Amino acid sequence: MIDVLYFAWVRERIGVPRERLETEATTVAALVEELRAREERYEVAFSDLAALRVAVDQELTGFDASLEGAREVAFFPPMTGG
Amino acid sequence: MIDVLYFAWVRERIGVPRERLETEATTVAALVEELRAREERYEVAFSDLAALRVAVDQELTGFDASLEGAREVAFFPPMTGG
Amino acid sequence: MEIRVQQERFRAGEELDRFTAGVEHAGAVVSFTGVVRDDSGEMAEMVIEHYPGMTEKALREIADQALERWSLADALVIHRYGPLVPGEQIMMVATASRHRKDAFEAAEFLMDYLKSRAPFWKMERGPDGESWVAAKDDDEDALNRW
Amino acid sequence: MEIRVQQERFRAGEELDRFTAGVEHAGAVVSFTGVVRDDSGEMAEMVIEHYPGMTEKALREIADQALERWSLADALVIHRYGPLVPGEQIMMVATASRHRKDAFEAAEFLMDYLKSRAPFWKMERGPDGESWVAAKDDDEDALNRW
Repeated sequence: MIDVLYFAWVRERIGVPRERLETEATTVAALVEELRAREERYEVAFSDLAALRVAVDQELTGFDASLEGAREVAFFPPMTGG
Repeated sequence: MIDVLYFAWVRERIGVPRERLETEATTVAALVEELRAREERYEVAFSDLAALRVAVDQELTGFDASLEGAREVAFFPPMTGG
Repeated sequence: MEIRVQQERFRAGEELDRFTAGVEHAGAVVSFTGVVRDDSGEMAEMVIEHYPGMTEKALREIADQALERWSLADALVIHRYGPLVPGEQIMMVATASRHRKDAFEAAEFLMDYLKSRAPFWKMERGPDGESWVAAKDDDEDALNRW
Repeated sequence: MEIRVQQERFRAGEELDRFTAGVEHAGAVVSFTGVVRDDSGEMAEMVIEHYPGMTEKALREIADQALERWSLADALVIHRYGPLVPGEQIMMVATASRHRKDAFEAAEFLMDYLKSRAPFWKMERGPDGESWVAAKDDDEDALNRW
């Protein structure tokens, strides 16, 4: 089981801010593929990975990151703070 | 007639903050020579011109600057504001 | 080092005075304040979303890096989230050092990293609806100088 | 643009809030505050001498250059003279711009030029008597980058 969080327009496209998922995926990329295959809203949200950023357990990382032992994955657009 | 001003340790060495002088000097350098020839305190204050800065009519300039039409000449060490 | 992520307004001046009073032997204090700018004159409000938990952690890591790289007496980061109106202060950073060069560089470093590495997202609300502010390539490029 | 040369104390925070409130459409405000530092722990006071008339003129010229070179909404320079004790604020500059890069660069430019081109001289008084602060080569070198 893993918590998946969405922020900004990713959250709007997915429709929920977070969900708890059962997954076999061992990498972020594999999790994304699972989600895209699930429902169109995921397909839309993840259509352009270059426009997305990902954090595993609250650390920025790449889509090739491992999910081993991960409790939380978050997807969001590039940050615009400051 | 020209007003000559001194600041910081130049003022301390000369002993007065300003004085009004009659001079034939047409450049700052010539004025400095006139002063150095006058009294020892000027000789001491102007012993190392590289350690001094000069302003003519409140504009920073070099020792070769003309005094033509000048009303005010100031001598001081490098600035240390901020 | 103080890191604050808050919904409440703050006054940059008040924070600056408090910060400055708290640092001894620091001849130089630099501050940056970000203000909600309304270029179109039509923005009703800005809403800032963030990632609770990760935000504080990311800001602390960025500030730690600044403290490692520059000789700083102290650093302060405040960033708001939630709804803001044009003219309101969004965030501020402050740095204190013996010398101005360290204080300036560390403040710019904090801003550059905060912009692209701290999980905040800005949404603008206007007469034409809502839109998420896009990240600028410039901001990503700004990281390369450090 | 506001340039003030004064003997009276000022509060940087108060000045910063007033400055920020006065600029519209400026998303970025940078401030620098210089504080009397007592490295030896023995300084009784610092006395700042200046050249009345030329000081204001020099500061105005420096600020005019900053306004020409960067896209600024406004700039503020305050510099004190007379006796100060350790911990007191000596001076401040503030700059406001649409973008942080302009605000940061202009503030650093103002500081670099003010240090070496505005007619102020610092004298320190301690147990061993009085001594004039020497200009640093670094400060003169800092001008070369602009």
